[in-house]
Amino acid sequence: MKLVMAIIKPFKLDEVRDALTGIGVHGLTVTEVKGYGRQKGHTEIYRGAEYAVSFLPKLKIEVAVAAASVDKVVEAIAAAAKTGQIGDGKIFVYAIEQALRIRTGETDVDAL
Amino acid sequence: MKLVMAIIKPFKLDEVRDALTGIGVHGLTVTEVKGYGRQKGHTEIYRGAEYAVSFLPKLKIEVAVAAASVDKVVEAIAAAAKTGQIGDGKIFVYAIEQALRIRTGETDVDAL
Amino acid sequence: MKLVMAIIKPFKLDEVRDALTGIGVHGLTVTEVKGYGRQKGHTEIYRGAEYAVSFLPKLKIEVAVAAASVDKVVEAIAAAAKTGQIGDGKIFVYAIEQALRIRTGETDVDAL
Amino acid sequence: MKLGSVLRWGAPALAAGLLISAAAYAQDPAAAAAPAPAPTVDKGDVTWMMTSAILVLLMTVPGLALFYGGLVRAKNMLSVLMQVSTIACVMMLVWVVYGYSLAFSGGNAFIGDLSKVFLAGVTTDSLADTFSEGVKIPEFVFIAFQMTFAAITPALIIGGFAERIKFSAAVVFAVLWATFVYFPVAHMVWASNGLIFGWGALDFAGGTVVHINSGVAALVGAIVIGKRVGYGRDILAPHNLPMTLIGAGLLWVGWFGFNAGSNLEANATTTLAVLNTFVATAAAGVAWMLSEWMSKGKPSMLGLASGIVAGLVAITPAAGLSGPMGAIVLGLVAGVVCFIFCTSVKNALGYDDSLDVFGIHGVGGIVGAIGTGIVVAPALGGVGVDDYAMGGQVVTQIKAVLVTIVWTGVVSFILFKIVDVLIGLRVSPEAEQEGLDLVSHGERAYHS
Amino acid sequence: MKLGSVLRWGAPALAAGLLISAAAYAQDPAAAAAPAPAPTVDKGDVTWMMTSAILVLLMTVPGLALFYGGLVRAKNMLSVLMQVSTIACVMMLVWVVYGYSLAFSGGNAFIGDLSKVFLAGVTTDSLADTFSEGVKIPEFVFIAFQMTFAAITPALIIGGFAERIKFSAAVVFAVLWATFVYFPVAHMVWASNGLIFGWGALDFAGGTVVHINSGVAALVGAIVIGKRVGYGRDILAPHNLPMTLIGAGLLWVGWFGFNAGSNLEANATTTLAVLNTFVATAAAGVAWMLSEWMSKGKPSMLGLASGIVAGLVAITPAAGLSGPMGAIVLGLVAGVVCFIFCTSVKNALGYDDSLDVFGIHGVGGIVGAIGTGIVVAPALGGVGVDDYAMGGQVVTQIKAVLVTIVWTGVVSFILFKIVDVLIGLRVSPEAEQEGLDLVSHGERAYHS
Amino acid sequence: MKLGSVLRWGAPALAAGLLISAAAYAQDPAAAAAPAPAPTVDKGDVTWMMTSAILVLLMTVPGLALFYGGLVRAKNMLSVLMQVSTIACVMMLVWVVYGYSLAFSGGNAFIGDLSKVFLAGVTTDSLADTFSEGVKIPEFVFIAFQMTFAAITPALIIGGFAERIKFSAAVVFAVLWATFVYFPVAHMVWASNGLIFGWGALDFAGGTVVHINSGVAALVGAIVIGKRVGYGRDILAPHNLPMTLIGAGLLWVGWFGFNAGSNLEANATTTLAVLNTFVATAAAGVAWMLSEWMSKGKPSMLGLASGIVAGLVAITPAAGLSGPMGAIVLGLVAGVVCFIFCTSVKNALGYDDSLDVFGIHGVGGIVGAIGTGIVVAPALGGVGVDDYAMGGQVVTQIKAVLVTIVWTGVVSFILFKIVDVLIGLRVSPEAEQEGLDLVSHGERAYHS
Ligand SMILES: Nc1ncnc2c1ncn2[C@@H]1O[C@H](COP(=O)(O)OP(=O)(O)O)[C@@H](O)[C@H]1O
Ligand SMILES: Nc1ncnc2c1ncn2[C@@H]1O[C@H](COP(=O)(O)OP(=O)(O)O)[C@@H](O)[C@H]1O
Ligand SMILES: Nc1ncnc2c1ncn2[C@@H]1O[C@H](COP(=O)(O)OP(=O)(O)O)[C@@H](O)[C@H]1O
Repeated sequence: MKLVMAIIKPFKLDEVRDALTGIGVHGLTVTEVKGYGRQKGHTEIYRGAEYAVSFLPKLKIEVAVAAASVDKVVEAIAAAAKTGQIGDGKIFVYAIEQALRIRTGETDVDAL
Repeated sequence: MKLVMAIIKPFKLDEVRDALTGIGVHGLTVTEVKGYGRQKGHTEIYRGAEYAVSFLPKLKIEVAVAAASVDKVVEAIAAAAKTGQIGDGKIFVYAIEQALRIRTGETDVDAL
Repeated sequence: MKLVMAIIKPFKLDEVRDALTGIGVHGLTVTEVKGYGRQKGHTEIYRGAEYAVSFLPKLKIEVAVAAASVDKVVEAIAAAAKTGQIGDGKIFVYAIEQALRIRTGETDVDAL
Repeated sequence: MKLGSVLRWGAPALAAGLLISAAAYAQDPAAAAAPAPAPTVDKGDVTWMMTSAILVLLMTVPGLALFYGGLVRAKNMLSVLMQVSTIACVMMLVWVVYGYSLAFSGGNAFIGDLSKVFLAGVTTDSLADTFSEGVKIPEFVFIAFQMTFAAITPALIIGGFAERIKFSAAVVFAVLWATFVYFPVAHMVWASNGLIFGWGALDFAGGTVVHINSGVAALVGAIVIGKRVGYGRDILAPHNLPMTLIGAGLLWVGWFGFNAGSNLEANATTTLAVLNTFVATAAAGVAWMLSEWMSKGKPSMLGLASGIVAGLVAITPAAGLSGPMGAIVLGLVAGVVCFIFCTSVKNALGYDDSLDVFGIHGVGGIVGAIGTGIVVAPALGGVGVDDYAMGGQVVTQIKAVLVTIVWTGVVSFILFKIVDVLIGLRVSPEAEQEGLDLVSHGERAYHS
Repeated sequence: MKLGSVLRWGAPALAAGLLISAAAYAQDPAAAAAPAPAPTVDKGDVTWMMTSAILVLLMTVPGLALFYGGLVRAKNMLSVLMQVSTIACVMMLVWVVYGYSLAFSGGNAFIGDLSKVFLAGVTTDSLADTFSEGVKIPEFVFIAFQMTFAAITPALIIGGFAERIKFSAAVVFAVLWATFVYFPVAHMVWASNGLIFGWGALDFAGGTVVHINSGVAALVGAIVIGKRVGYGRDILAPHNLPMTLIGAGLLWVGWFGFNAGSNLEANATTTLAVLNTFVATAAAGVAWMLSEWMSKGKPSMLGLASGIVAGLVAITPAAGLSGPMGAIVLGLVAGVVCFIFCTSVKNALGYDDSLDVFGIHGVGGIVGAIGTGIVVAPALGGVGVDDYAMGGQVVTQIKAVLVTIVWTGVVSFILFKIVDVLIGLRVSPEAEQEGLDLVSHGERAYHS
Repeated sequence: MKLGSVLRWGAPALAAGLLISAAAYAQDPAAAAAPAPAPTVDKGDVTWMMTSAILVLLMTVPGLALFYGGLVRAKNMLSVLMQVSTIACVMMLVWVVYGYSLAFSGGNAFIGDLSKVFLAGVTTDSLADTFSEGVKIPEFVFIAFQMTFAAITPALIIGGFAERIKFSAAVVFAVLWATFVYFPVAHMVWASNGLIFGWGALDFAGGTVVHINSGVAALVGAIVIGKRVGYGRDILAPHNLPMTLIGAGLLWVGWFGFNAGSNLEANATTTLAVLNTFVATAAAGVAWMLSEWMSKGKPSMLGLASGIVAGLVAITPAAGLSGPMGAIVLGLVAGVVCFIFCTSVKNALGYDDSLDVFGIHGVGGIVGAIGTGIVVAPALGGVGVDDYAMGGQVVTQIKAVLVTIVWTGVVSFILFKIVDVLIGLRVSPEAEQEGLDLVSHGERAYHS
């Protein structure tokens, strides 16, 4: 099994979720994160104090999938999350050794 | 070493933490996340606008443990987090190659 | 490629970011988390109710890097995040198998 | 009651400016005494009118700002607070520069004149009429009280196109709208030589001038400017409903100044307006809540708060004219009608009036304006007016409503188009995505 | 002072309703002048009473709603705002339908009659008595002022069982409780033919009627309904203490209407009530804070805010009766006693009064009611009453407290049981887990 | 106008305490009538003064507390709310114990005496003078009104060193500062035997006593205590600007009590003060916003809110003295000057006045105090004073400003040093890192 972790622009969440359910992925976990990268931030001014804010709001999506589905999943996310503008984000994939559904005790791909 | 990542229901946090300290795990990291899965969400209505909310609040727990302890840890979390109701969550395990305690510079299992 | 995940004290973020940019790392993702460990928490009192709060605010930093840079990155983070006080946090490293820049479709180290 | 009564109630916030007595009341009472009894200024009235003006400010900043602000997404919070507050400030300046003169000085049936620009000639000795013969108040407090109406009315409109309007466009539109819609309509309804006033239309505290006027303008704006990006697809839920409740509460508290202050003195009629402003509001809040409970399965806090505001709107024209039981009925009707409008009709029509300004102020205002013609009936516990006949009064009320709708509808449309050409009404889709707070104001509402 | 004085201060928000002069004060002064001097209505009084009614609304929505709302968890925020606001609205309607009549019209020593249901016969010509002979106010403003008391009192109770009550149960209970507890107790304490009034018990602004009454009902409710899921185990910390401070501030601001408005006119005694409402409150806030600092090591903002409310409660019955130094002492005692109660006694007893309604309103009310018998002493700077003897007065005060406790305790218990059978008092544990906002109202307080 | 007028306007919140008529106005009017007409107490005035005192409380808690609280980081929110509220409470007690006596009773040109400690001798029969001969108000309401000024002024100071002061140090400093700075300066400016009053300096509602006084003390404190950890390096952005807007709105609403209440009665001058408090404020808000828009590219809500407060500060000394157009000019100037100061001058000087107390209250106060000498000119629409010559009046105003700056500057410095030695002014860097809420008060503002 693999875990696909994607950093995306927040307003792309619904499209990514729809793309994933479209290919049969029915579970995922989302985290609000802040990203630092090539995309430049903005400046905020509060009276005399000016702050350059370089961390931008992003969402991290984590999806555990069977190894065989990884490419499909990565492609689906990449297609749905793409705007073509800087800051679209990244997808990382790593291996997971075990998976367990707490409710039922099912393990491995059955747990996803 | 392994990293055990569990997605659980928020109100189960204290029980899971107690279960882990009970088996000698004294460190963990918790993140507020939103989960999408089989558990159905709810509908919110604001005047004429109705929104189906399918992302539910969950907590992600990450515990780095020595490889030998993984099963014990997974079992402890699963037992403490279980309600038997849909949406109890998942546990994923993956390998970590290095660990370091920043304060002391200790590495690997000493760092946990 | 490796993913370096560090749990640090929140006010160390800017120093860590500067240290990383200093060694040529130009992307990272930050998550607000709560940590439980050896560092003791605090007590809050609301009228007659006293709560021992053992979860402390921390930041989780995730940086994907080429395998060759891992040691440099770990050292940079550790040096910048260190106060020498309990609760400075941990660094974990694990392998990632794929990386993709959504905007361009670049993969692996080119995607970082 | 004599004929004067019709005029009296038709000019709640009245033509006083026109009739200012420049005679120093303390210095030369004899001179004034000859033709009529010397005008008296009662400090109880003065205190009430100052309190009322202050209460209407409370309605606006922070009241209205919070009511609206809580309903938008966090990224647009400051833009809403800023638009409401800036428009209120700018309108105060416009008011003393030329607004007061245009609304309340001489002129013709449609608009006043420029004799009091920059408050020319107004001093601490100037007095303004009330509805009771011989009872006067200092003109400064009349100016201040009316100023607060001119400040809140254009600010109400911005709820119609919140989350997408350009800041400069909102402010420029507000000034133009005040000049070409608010001042004329206020003059027509409240000045003794005004067109609608002459018909004998009843509007105790500004149902037509303030609520129908702004509600229709908001609707026109929502349509001209177009829907928010993501409307009907993304979750555009209110980001902070407690703020909306604080706003609703402060609107209610402040509205007593609005409604009961419109009597211009502190007498028994004023206390009736106070009581009505309690019970009509409570009735509308409960009516909206129960309607929602029955039709959607759950009573929501936003529903209750929306009903409260709908009730305040509806009782405005009838505040000192209806009896308490009539006020309750008016509130119940307004609560149900506005609920149906905001939840069903609006969705059917498919425009994006972000904060339901038309659904609450426009629709509630129409219910109130027409209903005033009914609940004023002595047979229904109202205070009555001379030569009252329900049919005739209702027709007069409808005429007043229609004139207001047409005037504000047409002129607002033209003004929106002008501002669009001159400045552009709308921010770019990227800016809308990012949020107006950062893009237009360079700041964010919340940091941790 | 003559005997009338005892009655006078015993009926702060008085029996005026009973004694309404239907004589039109402007139309036929001669008729009234024969037996007594023509009653005068001073516009300063009218303004003060309108202002006071408005201030008590400010106390309730948004004041009390925020004070309470900030103390619950985020998932229950809207449910608290909703319960407070809905109960206030419903009570306003109940008040004009039959509450005012039951509390202030004729009847016997325990309850009024139904002669003024739907405000029958009340017009802009109706007047209500004040405590000064010949000084009257329009009955409409008396009704509105008293209405705000009837609106806030049942809303206070819901703090006792916040975060677990069913919404419908809370509203139904409030109406029943008002009918069977509030109206009778108000009548007993404030009507000139009322039982407790007849004893000569002193209650300037409602210490027994409002605070002890609601505090005890909340305690009974907390016990009957049972503890929150997770009580004593989970962290049930306040989700937004700044909201609680806003609430405390608005409660303080609004309480001047409550306390000083209870004098029904704007004279020197009213100003004494204002001053006392400043200093007693400040003293209690400081006392709670210092007690906490000494015993727990840190002074908390919630402690200060809690002390402020405890001081407001304690000075309520004594507001126009105590001198400023007596008020300070009363505040200091209330601050310390309520602190000890809420932090130690309550934990020892082990019930879950979520927002310490009993600990603050009940206990503070009892301290105030009994203390009023002491600080009224001229020797201690109080204004005194006829035939004053401290011992006797204190005994009378204690009697009034006990009757109130027993009445509200027993009847509230019965009413909770009835509502439990009819509707069910409590939501399911799953609903409690999920939060009342979503489950009962279909909405969430905060989105990002 | 006669010479008395100068004194009159120089003593807005006046020497009334000195001239209390102990004659019972109702009981023995003849006795008082012999030398002069019997003093009259108008209930309209009484109501206005009670309302004004209540409004100034609204300015403080929750107004000022929120305005300041929204500007700090979330971890220090409660500490700010707590400092403001605690200081206000403690000052109320200090005021009735000895402050009122020191400020308003007898004494010499620099300070009053102790004849009214614990309000000795003040009863419901005691009257205080107003600025109109023969018009009196109950002394209790004068005491209450002035108390609110004494409560808010030291609370203003804490903004200068927010996020790093020790709680106990803040409270102790406030009491010392009130005793050695506020009471003397209030006496010098407002008492009829006061030094600055004797010069004929104009200060309608406390520009020197309240704003320059506290603004300079805050600057001294910011410098003595030193910068916040992370200043100039970390992001110290406001954590909740909507709270700041609520605060600004409530400050504005409450400031009408502050400014117009300072006339001590409800006459035409009071209504002028009301109107000026609208338009000067609006002008300053717009001026700051436009300055920022032009120089930084975007108009911010914080800028508008800051300008609003700057305008309120600037119009304070001129509230009943300037005409509306003069008030607008004063507001515009204050908006621009304070903007430049807070954004450029302050950064150049490099001190850390956390919430710009000096930049807004100090600088705005100086602009207002000096400007009052100009806009009072009848030629500019002002009300004028006897023997007015602009040059001379401006010189007098500058003298008053300088004396205030020197007094508060020197004494505040000494007091900060004393408190530093006795208690320590500042928390440890670790405590500052962790946040004052947890470290000093054992609680957190927000939980989810
Ligand atoms: N090396 C990295 N490790 C972890 N996260 C990264 C890394 N580089 C970028 N990111 C994340 O991806 C987001 C987008 O990256 P950015 O460089 O701004 O644009 P792009 O996605 O177009 O390359 C960043 O905001 C950050 O959250
Ligand atoms: N494939 C997945 N990858 C990542 N997280 C998942 C996945 N499937 C489920 N989850 C997480 O687990 C939570 C519970 O899953 P759900 O399907 O609702 O119920 P159950 O745990 O009973 O199977 C989800 O809310 C989501 O956070
Ligand atoms: N085994 C673990 N797995 C995951 N996170 C951990 C683990 N142990 C500690 N942490 C994280 O590291 C943080 C610091 O750990 P702590 O034991 O308090 O101090 P130190 O870093 O000095 O050892 C914790 O707050 C927690 O977030």
